[in-house]
Formats: sequence, C-alpha cells, structure tokens
Amino acid sequence: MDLYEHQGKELLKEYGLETLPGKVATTPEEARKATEEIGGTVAVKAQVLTGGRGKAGGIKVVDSPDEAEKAADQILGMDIKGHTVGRVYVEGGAEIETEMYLSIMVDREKKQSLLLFSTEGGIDIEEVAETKPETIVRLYIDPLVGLQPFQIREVTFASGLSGDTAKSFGKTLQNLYKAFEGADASLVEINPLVVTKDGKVLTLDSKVTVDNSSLYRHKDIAELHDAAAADPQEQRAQEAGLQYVKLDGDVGILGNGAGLVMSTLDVVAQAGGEPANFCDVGGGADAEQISTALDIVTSNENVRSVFFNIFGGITRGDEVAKGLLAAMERTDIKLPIVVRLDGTNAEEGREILAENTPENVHTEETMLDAAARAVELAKKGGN
Amino acid sequence: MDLYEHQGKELLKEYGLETLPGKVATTPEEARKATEEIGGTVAVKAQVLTGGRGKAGGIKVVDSPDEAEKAADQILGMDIKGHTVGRVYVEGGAEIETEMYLSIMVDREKKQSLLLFSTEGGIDIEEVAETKPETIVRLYIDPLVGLQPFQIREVTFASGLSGDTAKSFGKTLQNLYKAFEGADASLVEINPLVVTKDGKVLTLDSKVTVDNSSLYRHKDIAELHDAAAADPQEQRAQEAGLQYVKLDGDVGILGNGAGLVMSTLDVVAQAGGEPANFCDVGGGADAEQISTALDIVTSNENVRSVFFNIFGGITRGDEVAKGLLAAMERTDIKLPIVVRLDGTNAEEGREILAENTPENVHTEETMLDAAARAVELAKKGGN
Amino acid sequence: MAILVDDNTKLLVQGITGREGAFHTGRMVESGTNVVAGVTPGKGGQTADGGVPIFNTVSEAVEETGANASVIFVPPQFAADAIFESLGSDMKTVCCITEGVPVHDMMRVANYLRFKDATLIGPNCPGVLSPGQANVSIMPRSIFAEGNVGVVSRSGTLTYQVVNELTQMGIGQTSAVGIGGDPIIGTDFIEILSLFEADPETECAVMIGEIGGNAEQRAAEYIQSEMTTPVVAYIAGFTAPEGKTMGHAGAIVSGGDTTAEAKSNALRKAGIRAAENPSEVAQLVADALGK
Amino acid sequence: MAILVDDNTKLLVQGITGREGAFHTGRMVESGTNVVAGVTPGKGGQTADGGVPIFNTVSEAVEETGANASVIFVPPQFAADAIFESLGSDMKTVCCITEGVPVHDMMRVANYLRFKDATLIGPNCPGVLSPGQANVSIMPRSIFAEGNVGVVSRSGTLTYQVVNELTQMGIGQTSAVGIGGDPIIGTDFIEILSLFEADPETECAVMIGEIGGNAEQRAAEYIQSEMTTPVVAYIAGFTAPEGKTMGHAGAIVSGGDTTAEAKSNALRKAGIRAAENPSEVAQLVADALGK
Repeated sequence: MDLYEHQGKELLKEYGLETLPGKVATTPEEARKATEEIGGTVAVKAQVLTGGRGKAGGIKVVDSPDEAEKAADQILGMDIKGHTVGRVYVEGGAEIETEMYLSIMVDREKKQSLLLFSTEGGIDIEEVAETKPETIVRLYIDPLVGLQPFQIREVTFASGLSGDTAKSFGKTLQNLYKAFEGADASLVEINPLVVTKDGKVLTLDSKVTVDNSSLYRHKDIAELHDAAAADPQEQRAQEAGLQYVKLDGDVGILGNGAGLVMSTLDVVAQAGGEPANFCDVGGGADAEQISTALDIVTSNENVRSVFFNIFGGITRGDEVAKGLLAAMERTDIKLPIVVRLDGTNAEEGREILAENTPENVHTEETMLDAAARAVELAKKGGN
Repeated sequence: MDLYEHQGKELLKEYGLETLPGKVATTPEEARKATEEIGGTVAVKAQVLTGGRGKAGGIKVVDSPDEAEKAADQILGMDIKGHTVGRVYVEGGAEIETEMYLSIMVDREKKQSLLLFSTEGGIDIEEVAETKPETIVRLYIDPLVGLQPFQIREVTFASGLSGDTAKSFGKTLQNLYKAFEGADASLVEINPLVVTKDGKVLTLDSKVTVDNSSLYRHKDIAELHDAAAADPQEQRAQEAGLQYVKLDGDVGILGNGAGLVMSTLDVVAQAGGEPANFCDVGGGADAEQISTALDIVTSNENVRSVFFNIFGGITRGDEVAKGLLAAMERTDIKLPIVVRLDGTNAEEGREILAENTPENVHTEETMLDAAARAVELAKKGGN
Repeated sequence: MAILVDDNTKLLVQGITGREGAFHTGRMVESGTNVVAGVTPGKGGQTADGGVPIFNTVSEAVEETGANASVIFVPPQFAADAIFESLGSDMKTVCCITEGVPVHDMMRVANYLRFKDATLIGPNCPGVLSPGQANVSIMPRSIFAEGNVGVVSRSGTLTYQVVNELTQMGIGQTSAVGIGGDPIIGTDFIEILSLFEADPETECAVMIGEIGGNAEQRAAEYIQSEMTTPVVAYIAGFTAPEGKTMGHAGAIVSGGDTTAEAKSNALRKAGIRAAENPSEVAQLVADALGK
Repeated sequence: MAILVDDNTKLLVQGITGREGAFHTGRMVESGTNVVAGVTPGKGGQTADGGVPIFNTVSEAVEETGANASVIFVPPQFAADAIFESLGSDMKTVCCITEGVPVHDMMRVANYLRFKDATLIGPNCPGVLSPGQANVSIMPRSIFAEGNVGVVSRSGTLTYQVVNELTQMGIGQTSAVGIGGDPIIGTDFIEILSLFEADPETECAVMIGEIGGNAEQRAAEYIQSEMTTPVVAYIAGFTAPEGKTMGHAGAIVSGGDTTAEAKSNALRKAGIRAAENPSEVAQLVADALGK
C-alpha cells in the first residue's frame, strides 16, 4: 500500500525524522488557511500516488495565502498520469544547503533490507546510478541484527557531513530504519533529504510503501487507504477478495490462479488481442464470487468478449461448470464468454456447460484455441 | 553484580512481572510501619546476597505490626553465611496454589540464553534436577531472534496451566526474557514462581545477577551496589581498579595477570601453605597501584608473609623492580615479602632489588621456590 | 528418485485442525503420504480425520513420531512462528502453504535459515509432490504421473497446467515443487534445480517463472554454468503493466530486469529453451527427452 | 606452519589511535608484522606511527589495503560493533583484545558468527603470535622462539610463563593463541586444537585452562577422540573459592564441573597429560617431544 506524501511524512515524524511544518487541504480555502497558519513562503503540492507531479505542474511555490488559494484551485482536480488530485499538501519553506538521496527497501535477491544513499538528491536515483554511480552507497541490513553503528558511520562519512549535522544525519538513518521495520514498509524513500543552511537534516519529499500483508498489525496505516482515489472496480474486487487489475484492451479475462491468469493475458496477446484486465478468482471460488468477478470484468465498457480460463485441480471441472452456470444465472451478461475448462473432470464439466448454457457461452478445450476464439469475438465487436 | 531480593523485584516489576506489595526496612520501627501500610499477614525477610536465609532463620511470617517489629529486631544484624543483615524486606501475603521454578541464564557452552522451568518450585533446582528431572524444561534462546512464541507455548503447556492463568504465565515468560536482556543480566531466577488461588502468577522470591561489564549502560543498577555490605578491602581494591578476593589463609599474594595469580595460589597450596587472597595488579601497574595493592593485601590481619609473583612481559623486569621499590617506600610493611621476578629483563630486575631493598624482601627465581619460601616464612609467623 | 519428499517422508501438519489444514491432510493421506502427526496448540491428545494424532507443540510431535518434514497451514500472522517452531525441532523440509505472510517476518526467517540444515519451501506456495511417493502439497494428485521430469515453479495453477499436459503426453514427473509467489521465499529456483541436477532419475527440468525480481536470470546463469540436465523454461506475464501486483505479492514489474521479456531473453541468451506459453512447454520437454 | 596468522597476514588495527592501540601497533610492527592499516572513525587520512595509514571505516581500509586480519583495541562499549564491522568486510581472523565487553553483546556476536567464514579470537585476550611470521597480540615477542609447539590458553600471563619456560628449554612454538578469559568467547579450545592437529609442523599442543565453564572437558573429549598430536594441559585455580570471580570475568567456580580439579580429572581420564603447575608443563612437553 502506497502512502501519500503527507501520510508518509506523518509516519516518519512518529519515528523521529524531521520535516517542515505542513497541512493537508482538500479545498482552496483550506489551502489559504493552512498558508496563514504556516506563514512565509510555502509549497502547494499535489498529493498523488504516482511520480512526476513536479513536471506536471503539481507543485507551486507561493508567497501568500492568496496565491496559495489560487495555486490549490489550479492543482486540485488536476489529472496527473491518470490520478485525479483530491488533496494538496501545503508545506513551509527552508533554506536549503544540499539535497541528498536516502532510501531503504526490501531486496528480494539478498533477502535483506537494502539502504541506498547518494549525495545527489532531488533527481531520480536510477538516473544518478547511471550518471554518477560513484556517489551511491549501497549497504545491506541483516534483519537479525538491524542497522549497525558501523554502517551508520559508513554512510555518514560518505555524506561528507561533519559535527552536529553529521550526528543528526546518523540519527536520521537510525530512525528511518526503525520506521522501515516498525511500519513493515517495503520501501521508504526520502528524495530529497536536505541539509538546511542552519545544519538541520530534513525530509523534504518522501515515498512510503507498506507491505499489504502486514496491515493486520497496522490498523492505523490500513485506515489511510484512500478508497475514493482507487479504481472503483479494483476497489470492489479487493473488498470481494478477488485480485483484479484493469488494463487497456477489450478481452475481459478471468481465471483461477495468478500464474494461469497472467499466462492467459499472454496467450490472448499472442493471438492478436488485447487483454482488458487481470482477474484471479482463486482456487475455491463459489458461484457468488464468480458472478461478482464476471460483473466486475464486464463493467469495463471496453470489454467486447470474456475469456474464462479454468484449470480444474482440487476443485473438479464438473463442480466449476456448475458454479459458472449458477453465476451466469445471477447476471445477465450478453457479451460472448469463451470458457476453457481443463484438468480434473474437464470433460464432464464441458458436457454440463454444453447442455445448459445460453448461446453466448462458448467452450474450448485448450488455452490457445480459447484465446483465439475470444480475440476473434472481441474483434467482431462483442456480438 | 548480585541484586538484593527487593532490588531484583523492583527491576522485574519495571518489566511487567507481578509481585506482592513490599517495603524495605533498615530498622524494626520501619518494619512496623511497613507492616501497618501493607496490612494483614506479612513476611519479614532478611536481605542478603547469599542463599539459605530461610534455614538460618532469616524469614519470619507474622500477623501484626508488633510481631513484625520484633521479627525485624531479631533478623537485623544477624549473620548469614558471613553476611551481616542490614535490611529486611516486609512483604504481603498471598494464597498460594502451586509453586514453580523459572530462570534464564547465560549458557557459556551454547553461547545462548538458557531458560529453565520446573513445576517443582521453592526448592533448589539442582535438587529437582536429581530427584525429578522429568519436571524440568530446558530451552535455548537465540539472541538474534529472542524468545519465540512457540517456545512460550512449549513452556506454558509444560506448566499444565490453562485459560487466563496460562496467558499470565506466558506473559511472565516474555517479560522475564525482556528483563534479562534489557538489564544485561547473566541470571534471573524466580523461585518460587507462584500461582495464587485466584489464578495470578507472582514472583515470590527472585535472584538477579547483572553483568558487571554492562553497568556503564545501567547507571541506575550500578547505583544499587551496597558498598557497606562488601568486604572493605574488596571494595577499596575495586575502586583502585584492582582485582582482589579475600581468602582464609596466611600467605598474601599479588601478581600480574589473573591466570598467573590463580596459579600462584595453587603453587602456594601445593607447597603446604594457605593463600590469604587473590590479587591481580594487572599488566601495567604503576608504583601507586602496587603500593595500594600491597596495603590491601597486608591489611588482612591473618597475613604472615607476602608472595609477589611477577612475569615481566611487555613491562620489563627492571621497570617492575623499580616500581616495586617505589611502592615499598610509600608503605612501611614489616612482613616478609618474597618476590619472584621472571621474564623479560628478569635478571636486571633481580639485581636492582638485591642492591636496594630492605631486609624483609627476598627474591627467588622460580615460582615454585618462591612459593616454598613464602610458605616457610608464614609458618615462622611472619618474622 | 524424488527430491525433498519421498517414501521416507514422515509428515507433520502444522495447523491440522483449520479448514485448509484438515481438508488437505485428508488429500495427502489419500495420496499415500505418511502423515504421522498434526499440531494445533490446545488440541493435543485429539485425533484428526484419518487417525492422525494431534499434539500441542512440534517438539512433542517430533519426539513422539519422528516427523522429518512439515507442511504449514496456519494463518499468516502465525506462519513465521510456525516455521521457527519447525526449524527449532530440526525439521529437514518445511513447506509453508500460507499466503499473506508479512515480508519483514519472512526476511527474519530467511536470514535465520542460513544457520539451519533445512529447506523451506514457500510461503504462498502449493508445496511439493513426488508422484508415487509423497504429496506434501495442495496440488491435485490425479494429474501427476511417475516419470523423469522435474518441475519447479513460482505458480500453482501454471504447474498444474504444465504437469497435466506432460502427463497427457505420457511424460511423468520425479517431483514438482512450487516455490511460491512471494517476494521473499525460503528456496529459490537455483536450489531446486541443483537438486534435480543431482538426481539421476530427473532427465529434464521445467522451470516456470513470472514477472518480478530476478530469480530467473540468476537461475539462467546457474543452468548455463552448472547443469547438464536439459531445462525447459516458461515465464508468465508478458503483458503485465509496470507497478501492478498481478495476484502474487511478488509478481510485479518494477524495473527493466523484472519483465517476462527480459527474463525470457536472459534464458535464451544462456542457451535455455524458453517457451512462449504453457502448451509449448510440454512440446519442448518431449523434444528434450527425444520423444 | 603457523595457524591463524602468518606471513600472509595483512593486519588492520581497529582503534589504532587509542593509547593501547598505538602502543601495541608499534610493537607488532617491530615484530615484523605486516600492519597495513588502522581505523579510527574521524581520523581517516592521517598516518599512525610507523607509517600505517588510518581510515575512517574498515570497509574503506580493506578496499584500499586488502587487509585480511584485524585486531581490536577499542573501548568495551564499542567492541561488538567493531567486531561486526570486521565481519561485515569479510575479515578472516579477528582478535578482540578489549576487556569488559558486555556478555549480551558477545552472545549476539557469537551467534552471528555462525553465518560467517571467520575466526574471532577473544575478547579479553592477548591475541595470536606466530614466532617469525606475525604478531597479532599484546604478548611480549622476545620470550618466543620458532619451533613445533602450539599453545592455546585462556590466560595471558600464564601463556607467557609457559612459553618462557619452553623457550628457555630450547623448545620453540608454531603459534600461541590466547582465546580469552570471558564467559562468552568467539573461539573455544576445540577449534584451535583442531588447527594445531591439522598443522603438520605442530608436534605437541599445550592447553592452558582455568576454572569456570566446561570448555576443558569438551576439549578433553575432542582430544581423546580426534587428535593424534600429543597434548599437555594445565588448569589454574585449584584453590579458588566458589562464587568468586578470579580476575577473568569467566573464571568463576559455579558448580562441580567448573573446578580446576574436575577439569584436571576429566583430562587425565581422557588420557591427557595434565600438569600441576606451569613449570611442570614445560617438562611434560619435553617428554612428549622425546627431548
């Protein structure tokens, strides 16, 4: 789960990281008030769960409450890479001496946390990795012993800071790791981490991603989820316990098992079609879940045909066929549905479907044939 | 560093363990007042850093402030295994259902913490290990992952407790490990750990030993040290940075290096003598430290001769000899002192001693000869 | 010869009285697996369906039954502890079926595993099945056949799909291992491939990967430099968009290396047969075996 | 052949600018040891006496100088971190001279060591000296001679005492290792004895133990079952009273097994020559060597 900038900062502050004063506003008036309270020059920043808001005009630095109100009016409602801006963060200013980069993430290969630091901040770290790789420090943190004092020294010496600023920097590293571990984050990124002219070490922009599997023990973080900003069908799928991702094509796809569904998208593309979504109904889906899934998939207006790809494993093919028929009865989908049923008791399942289904349901024996059929039907415009 | 029962309980309480209400008293009057405040039946318990106080009459259960005053009067000043009782702990009563044993200690072989539990409490665990070994649960705690939930379940099932009492018991294990680690203890022992008739899990008697090397980060615990109760010479040696242990014999012993001094005690015993103490002056001891050490060793009235065993390593023998002479000048020891000087520049050192020392200083070339001489001199009564 | 689980496997089921645990214990017993014990704290002394004795702790279960492998069905918040409990009793093979185990829990487990002479499969995996010997999984036994192909996969249903096609072509399996779809898993492709390489009966190995991470690239290097057994690979997720989790917590494109295309290219560069879809896998295996 | 440190040792001194660190660095350099680097955070870029370059971190020092062994002189509260820092740079041999390291710190270090292909000597130890090759210790080089006896000891001064007597009898040493007097140490007798056993030049090993723990009993079992090299042992502390720490934090009688008598008896039962005092050690070694 990705946090908004202001949520991430709030969390980092709880772990002792320093930030500038700031307030969230959902209306231009609130932005004005926030600016009055903070005083001086402020930045009005679009809160969106994507990068590149600066280039998109989503950040404006202003000198008065009036200007802040105007800026917020421009930014709120703006579309940034498909995300509609629903709130802005009004943040006080600082006299910046240097900008640096600092992040901690889960490293899958090493199975440890990876800390990345660079004296080059404010720009994309991948760009830095290409242009100035020598400025990057990488170190692994073993979860069994945590971030060690000697590692903090290594990064602090690399920062080139000294005196009290170096101490604050070291404390920042320590607190960031505590936040990373304490909040079950898979990523905490501070970019830029700034040193002010008076030697303070501040988090200017941050990105925090919390492991979804850990949310049961972080109720406070789970509550930050912005259901309004999510795709409504993805949101509905999530609530129904289904895995659904909306895509741009016209062939709606369902199946049981994440790997099989990913593969189904692939064979549809290989057959010349474009998948409209990813939808995993899981292993033991019942009629109700299947009908919800069908409803979610077909509620996408671009969908012209549906490919339901089932491998009967422990759930036998005949049972799946019955479940699908029961689900069909609950909906009134007119779009053509291609069902491919394979695995345990597949033949029995196909027979049940052949005998009982409405005209718009077609069965195929193999994934490849079914994909070709679904693509063909979609190209015909769903008739 | 061993803590008194009441100090250990105070520490365990900070980590969430439950104890009975209690107060320390250093006079019979204070014991009376404490009993009035606590109310009901109380135990008046001698606070000494040794076991077996129960058998020695150091614990009395009484029903009134009057009786408590009388009991405290009897117990205060009592000698228990060489320890004079300077304070008592007045503790409230409880209706006890069962008594169990629980401890965590540093296991040197496994290099992990060892948790010991037995359903048999209130008696010496070594006795339980012999008579009812099947009641003992032993498990190792890896410091890199701590006490694990499954280990808590293992011990809890072994306790035979159920319901809320089992939960309290589990919490007790968890908190005891936190205390053990948090206080840098080398031993925390609760014996007995009791379950009351109303299902509470209480620490009735406890023993806590804190690692001396960790005291720099536990200033609060370090301050609990009862200098008054320590042997005055051991206390003085500690303050001077010397390692000194008083023993029962009449040959005073000094040397450089713990192993060499231990070995010196052994050769003195092998020569038919009895060492009066262990005293390690360390590798780079200067004249002042040597004179302090000599003074400590000879302040023991039993001492009839002194054996100063030196191996010149990095500190050369001639330097050691000069240091010894300088030290001798600061004291006016009349007892015979046998100096054995070996190692780097030993001959030069021995020459310096031979030329300059008073009559009561004798030099020998080997440890064995020196030991024999020191024993012989002690037997002569120190003349 | 099978890998990881076989005729000598004495299986312990952690979470045997839960819905999933009970259901799959029945299926594993039906498949002929020697399920010797179950563990559910507080239900020690009871007996599960199929006559499997239940214990309160793994330590007790191992002492009483000599269990040497365990399969875990406990809820995600207790999964790491269940794994530690198995490791604490020196279990040699541990399969954690549970989905949704927190990543930080798994980092601790995975780093602790370095101390232990044990193989952890999963979490979020279908387990291990060695046809004719032992079924320590939630996979459908009926689609398998005894034979000479080893299968290792990050996906459950894709394993079924491929195994089913193999079996229908008359090609059986030594063992099939689902290593799990999470970002941090106990055992990666390389460890399993090395077991297949060492197994004289495995004549061909199938590796089924997907988007996310770079385990497939590392496996490609290993296969090229260390393996003589032919390997057929397939990577799912060519059409997955960046930044979206595709069902499995670990299936997410987060950079150039993590796409199905990059992985397939790396495999082909290393001289490994990489199929475009699951059906092609079976055909490539048949070719490799000279059938 | 020497063990642990030899002609190939490139030594790093952690805490090189402290009083002890600076003093002993000079002595180690004088003994001919190849001291390639020192570390003191904040003094990187400076040069220590003898021209040894100082770095801010071990990682930097290793990168620049290829150091493969380190010796630690930092204060006790920083010792565990210094050890972790060395292990983090994959140092093969680490000698921690520092006395007074908290026991819980050492438990963490000792358990972490299981992951690492490294040998930690100490803490609270005099280090390792291989006469004629390398001196990674605070031991007086002058009392040593090159030869065929390996010495391992929990005590510094007793090592000097024994080595001095050996040298005076014309018996030289391959290496002398002070493993330290703390309750939790990185390397026990057995690991060092196994190195001596594997060393073709070591013809006799001397083991100097003391009261506390049961490392000597475990060593006795090992010597009896695994060693062909003759071993002469000596245990100090026959007269130590129960419950009193005798100088070394680990030298405390806390039960029947931990006395010098129990240890000497165990050694003798295992057929090992156990001396009554240090002087007897040299004589027994001479006997063992047939001199």
